Amino acid sequence: MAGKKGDWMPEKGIINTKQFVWLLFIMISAFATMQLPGMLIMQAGRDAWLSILGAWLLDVMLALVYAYMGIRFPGENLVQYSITILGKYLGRLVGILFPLFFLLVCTIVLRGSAQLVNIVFLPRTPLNVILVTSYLVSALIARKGLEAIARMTELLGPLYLLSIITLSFLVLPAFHMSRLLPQFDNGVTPFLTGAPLILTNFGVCIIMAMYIPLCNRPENGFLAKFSAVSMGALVVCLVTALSVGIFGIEDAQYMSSPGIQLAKMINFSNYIERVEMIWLLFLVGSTIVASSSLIWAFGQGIAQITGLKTYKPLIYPGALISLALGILSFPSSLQHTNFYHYTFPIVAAFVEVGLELLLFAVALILHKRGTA
Amino acid sequence: MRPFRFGKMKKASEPELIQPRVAEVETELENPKLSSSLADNQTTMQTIFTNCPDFMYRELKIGQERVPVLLLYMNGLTDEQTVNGDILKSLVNIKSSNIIVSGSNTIEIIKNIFLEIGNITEITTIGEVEEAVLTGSVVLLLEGTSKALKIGTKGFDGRIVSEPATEGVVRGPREGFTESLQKNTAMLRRKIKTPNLKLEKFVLGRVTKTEVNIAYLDGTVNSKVVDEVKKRLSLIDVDSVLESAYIEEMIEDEPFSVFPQIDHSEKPDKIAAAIVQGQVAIFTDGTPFVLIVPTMMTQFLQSSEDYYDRSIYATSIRLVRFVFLTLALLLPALYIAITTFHRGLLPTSLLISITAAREGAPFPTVIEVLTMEVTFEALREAGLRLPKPVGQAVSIVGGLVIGEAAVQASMVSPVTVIIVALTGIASFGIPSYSFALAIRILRFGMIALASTLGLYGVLLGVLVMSAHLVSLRSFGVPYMAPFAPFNLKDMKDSLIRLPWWAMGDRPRLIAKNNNNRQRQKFFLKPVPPDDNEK
Amino acid sequence: MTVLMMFTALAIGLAEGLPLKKKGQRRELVVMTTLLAMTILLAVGHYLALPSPLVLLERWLEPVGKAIFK
Amino acid sequence: MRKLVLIMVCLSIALLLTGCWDYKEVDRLATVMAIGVDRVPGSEIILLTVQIASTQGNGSNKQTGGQRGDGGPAYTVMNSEGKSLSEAIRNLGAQSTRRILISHCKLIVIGEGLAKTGIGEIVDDLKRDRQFRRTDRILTTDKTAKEILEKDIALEQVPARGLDLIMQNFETAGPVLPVNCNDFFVRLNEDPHVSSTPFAQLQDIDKEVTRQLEKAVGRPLDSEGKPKTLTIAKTAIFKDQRMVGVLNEEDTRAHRWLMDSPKGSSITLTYTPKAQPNEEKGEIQLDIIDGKTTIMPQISENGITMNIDMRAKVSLHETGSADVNVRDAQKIEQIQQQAEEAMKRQLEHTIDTAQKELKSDYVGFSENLHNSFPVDWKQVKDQWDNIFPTVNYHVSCEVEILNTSIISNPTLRSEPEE
Repeated sequence: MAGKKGDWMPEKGIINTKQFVWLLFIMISAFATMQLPGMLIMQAGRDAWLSILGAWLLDVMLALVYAYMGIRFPGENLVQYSITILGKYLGRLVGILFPLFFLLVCTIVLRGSAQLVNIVFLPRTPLNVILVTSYLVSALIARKGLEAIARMTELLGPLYLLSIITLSFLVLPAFHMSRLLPQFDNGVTPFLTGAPLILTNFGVCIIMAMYIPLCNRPENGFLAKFSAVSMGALVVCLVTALSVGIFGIEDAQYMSSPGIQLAKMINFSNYIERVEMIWLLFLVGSTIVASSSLIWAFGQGIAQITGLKTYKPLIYPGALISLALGILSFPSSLQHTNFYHYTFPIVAAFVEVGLELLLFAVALILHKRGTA
Repeated sequence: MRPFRFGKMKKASEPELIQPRVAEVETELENPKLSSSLADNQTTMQTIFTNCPDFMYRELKIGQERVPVLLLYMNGLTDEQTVNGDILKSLVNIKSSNIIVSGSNTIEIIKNIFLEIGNITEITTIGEVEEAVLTGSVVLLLEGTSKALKIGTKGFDGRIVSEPATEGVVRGPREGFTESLQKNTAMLRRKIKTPNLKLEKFVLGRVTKTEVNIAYLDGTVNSKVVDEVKKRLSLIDVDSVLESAYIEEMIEDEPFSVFPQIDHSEKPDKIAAAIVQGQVAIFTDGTPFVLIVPTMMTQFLQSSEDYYDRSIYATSIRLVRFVFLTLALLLPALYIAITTFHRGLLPTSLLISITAAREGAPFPTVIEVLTMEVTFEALREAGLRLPKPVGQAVSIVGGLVIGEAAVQASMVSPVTVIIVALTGIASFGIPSYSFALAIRILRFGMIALASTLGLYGVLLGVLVMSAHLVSLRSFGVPYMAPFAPFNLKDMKDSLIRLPWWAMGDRPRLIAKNNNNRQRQKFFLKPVPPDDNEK
Repeated sequence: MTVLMMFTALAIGLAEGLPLKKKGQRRELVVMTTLLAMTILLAVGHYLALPSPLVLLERWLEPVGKAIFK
Repeated sequence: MRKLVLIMVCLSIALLLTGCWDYKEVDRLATVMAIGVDRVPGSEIILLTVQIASTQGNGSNKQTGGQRGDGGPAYTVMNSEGKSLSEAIRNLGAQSTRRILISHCKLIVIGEGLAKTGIGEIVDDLKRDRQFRRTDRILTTDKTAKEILEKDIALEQVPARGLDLIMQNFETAGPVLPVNCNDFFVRLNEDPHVSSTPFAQLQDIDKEVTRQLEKAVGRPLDSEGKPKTLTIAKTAIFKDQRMVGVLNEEDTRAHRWLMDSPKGSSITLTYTPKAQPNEEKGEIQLDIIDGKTTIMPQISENGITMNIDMRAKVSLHETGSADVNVRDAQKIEQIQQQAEEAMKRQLEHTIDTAQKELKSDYVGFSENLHNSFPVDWKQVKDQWDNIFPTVNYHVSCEVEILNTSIISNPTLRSEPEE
């Protein structure tokens, strides 16, 4: 019965464009709706939702680079083409930064969601139990491969989008336009500094470069990314604008998760109320699936750098490292928030923009191209 | 022994390593040829069938040369009338005919000229003779030749065609398959009248020699699936196959999954519909249950009656079934999670009544729910196995004792009884019994998760379950299709059922390239007569 | 925590490593063991009150971040 | 496969060993329906009153249904004290056999003492605690919160629910602007730092009515021990975390017109026909079906002017003894005009109170100024408290009678008007 699956599941073309979109959407929105709106409001005040639009524009431009590189090096993901471009040793050195970055993002995402669950859901349960179970489930999903992850996102993505839209409708009665006004109260500085902050979060979808070679139509990479980022931006925009319009900037900026607070505000004709748990379930589900694809990307990247045949044995060790980092690095939620706010954007900007543009420039100068 | 299926670990390029069992090779090794001496053959057969009083042999001499002929058959498996009336009479008639029966072509002459029977094949080995006798044929042995004739006289009084007990319908055909394979395939043939309906025969089980037929519609079916089915069937090497479940467990993709990956039915109309849309049916002799591959999860939530009711009603009942599914899986878990972890989700007045109802309850909610669930499962099992009249008594006693007395004695809170009863009803709402079994088992897992981590635990459980579901495949078709991978065209017959005139395509994943059901380019949508045409 | 983490690493090592060894995929085994060793290193480092890599990263980059973001 | 089994075993062992931390049976919980906060005068101690829904005699033993068997109250009131709200809640644990569950609380009552000395610290507690919700309604009282929460409310088993229902009704119609925690906090945070809550009072309405009746019939009526009635008809104004004053019924109505919309409110006016300006013809009541208030700031050399424009579409609800022929277009015009004047007077009075008496901008001037002139606002922002009393305003009202309820003219006709 050998090769039974092999007959049906070729390694290439295992995800289609639709799944590509949902993979990226879950990635962006799960990461960016959790804690980000609060930070963003702190940074950009009432202009927060506008700076998301700015970041969206920047990110779409960045996506052009990634999509182009995907086409220029057909069948290769960003780890592989950094080796192709920069050579065996330097290329590996640069290439390993990408999987490590994915692991870092995974650490931040899951730690964030576990904290949220701990605070809102299960205050007496130790945080570590929640973290361990989240990691276990996302590693289980990651072990099943990208195909399974893609299908999960295909189920969860629309539900998540729908949940946010429903949420927005339900809290609309509490929304006051006047709290969102006036725009550009403090000039354009908040807008300009807010945009990079959110760009670094949207930028996590550089993971698209890991998906492109596995997509059945790699040339649609840009289109997929464009629609995913647009939907993601819409979602984050909704959450941010509603938070400001409901809580005012003074309160909203210090909320650890404005989305949850929004869900707590739901009181629809005094009947549908106290349903934030349900929304949180969607959010946490999305983060777990998103982090499973991050762990997958880590395993895949490391396997390619070290030249392994399969990435699967690396999934659990990878999740364990991430878990160890998550537990050991942050003594409290405050440290996590600070790291996320001040340190992460710098790292992210370096990896997402700096490294990729470097690769892009070197590829152009040295006229490197993919062979396949 | 069948190779243990960790095969998926191996590379795709190695399938040749395991050779499908080729029937001829083995028979030659094990089965000696028939001897040309009738006496030798007779002794051999007698040794084989020692202590088999139902094994009959009848010697007679035919033709003018008085050539000795031996008829072998099993009493009771053959149609007595055919043996006595047709075969014996024809053989005796040889005497009066003027064709000389002698020499090497005797057997040909008997076969071609004298026997008034349709189904005759020539066989040459002892094994074949043995099999033929055991499957109810009459074997004719002739002196001086090493060939024998297998005369199909299968006559076995089986159950008559009756309404299937497991799949009742209000509207739709009421016939169900029986235990006889011939009858079953005949019922199928009656529905699909095209030579494209192919039936291929396998004999499985060293001891039981069960006949297994696969049926598919050539030109519609995905030939890869047929090849895969044949390959997997040919790898089966066990002593017995007594029910289709034996086969099911040996050819499914993920042996340790709780979910059934192969659907089965005892309704000819359902099997015919499956074959027409490009699936392969596996008939097993001795059981009315016919397997359908490949299977997607939605099939377990569909009943054949969905296609006979009006599409709007069918769609809404399917939606209700999805709700049932969720309830059957999650309701007790949600009850525990919400009342013991997240009271906030309850409306205030409901919370107060639940609190009041639990006042003074001796056991924790989890224990209460678990006990009640187990009791309920036991009641159901008892009701199922006991003779029908007693079964009803059991359910009455169970309902009275558990539902009423336990609450009266304040051993169980009434809300728990309501929840368990609702769950039970919901699990009856799932049309497929085997799928409901999977849900019943998972329900307990969900209860455990809910009682440790609340809704978060339930979420984890659902995530793991759906990760498992989306990675399942049944003969190459994703189990969760058309939801994941999403396919809009196939959605027409999943959560919803479009009217027949709108179902122009067969499911893409099953019928691959041969998916055009209607030959017209236009829809068959009925249009009221146009007034302007007059 | 440290002990628990080492135990988990060991368990994963056994569960994933044994089949790899059986199949003779040595390279995979080495990489996997390295990753697990890194976890154990992290755990031991934490036990000895050494800062984790993320904390080091934070010490480096936080001033930069604070200069840019509020 | 073996791996999966291994992991599952690990997981189940882990789960079994650790147990369930947050698991709590529902009958081990005390569901708080409302909380009240008071302050011991002159000290930091906070007195907490919680109203807990009681389930005794409410449950499965009740076979008959409907009426509660033993007649015990459906709620229990508990008190505790502490230096802060959260400490007081913790201290409740010392006397409660059940864990306190606040997430169903819908109402927070603030006693007058606390409101006047400052509510800053309890606001932080309310925002931080995960169980409180920003949709909880907030209420101030002239008595102590304890008295309010111990008060039965007619027709409701649990008084907190009754109070909540009253506030819910205000949401669609009524003179008082209902305020939930979120609005309250946000207004306190945002620039003029002025917010408002409904104001509850315990009044001896019954005693008063009985006294009047006794006077009328000339004999004593049986009126012993009728309890006081709880009414919510006024508005408390908070500025910088302190209650600075209470608006009376009329101002409360105008306050709602300005901050929310006139919709659902009503106008009562004393109708005087044009022909006989000195002769009052009685009360007319108009229900406002639809309406809108806009405040447009205008900046000129002589300072800031607020143009308040109010439009209301009304239904003639009661003409009382005012014998008006409402089918006469002229009469309708007159009524409209007088209603406009009445509204205008009301609004002006309220704004005057805000500017002169309470010196707090609860009429939404700064908000509109900020939105329309963000640049100019920045200049006046810091001295707004000084500027606000001097801001000019101009009120214009427009009333349009849409219908006259289900009859047109009054059917009881007295002498003709003109």
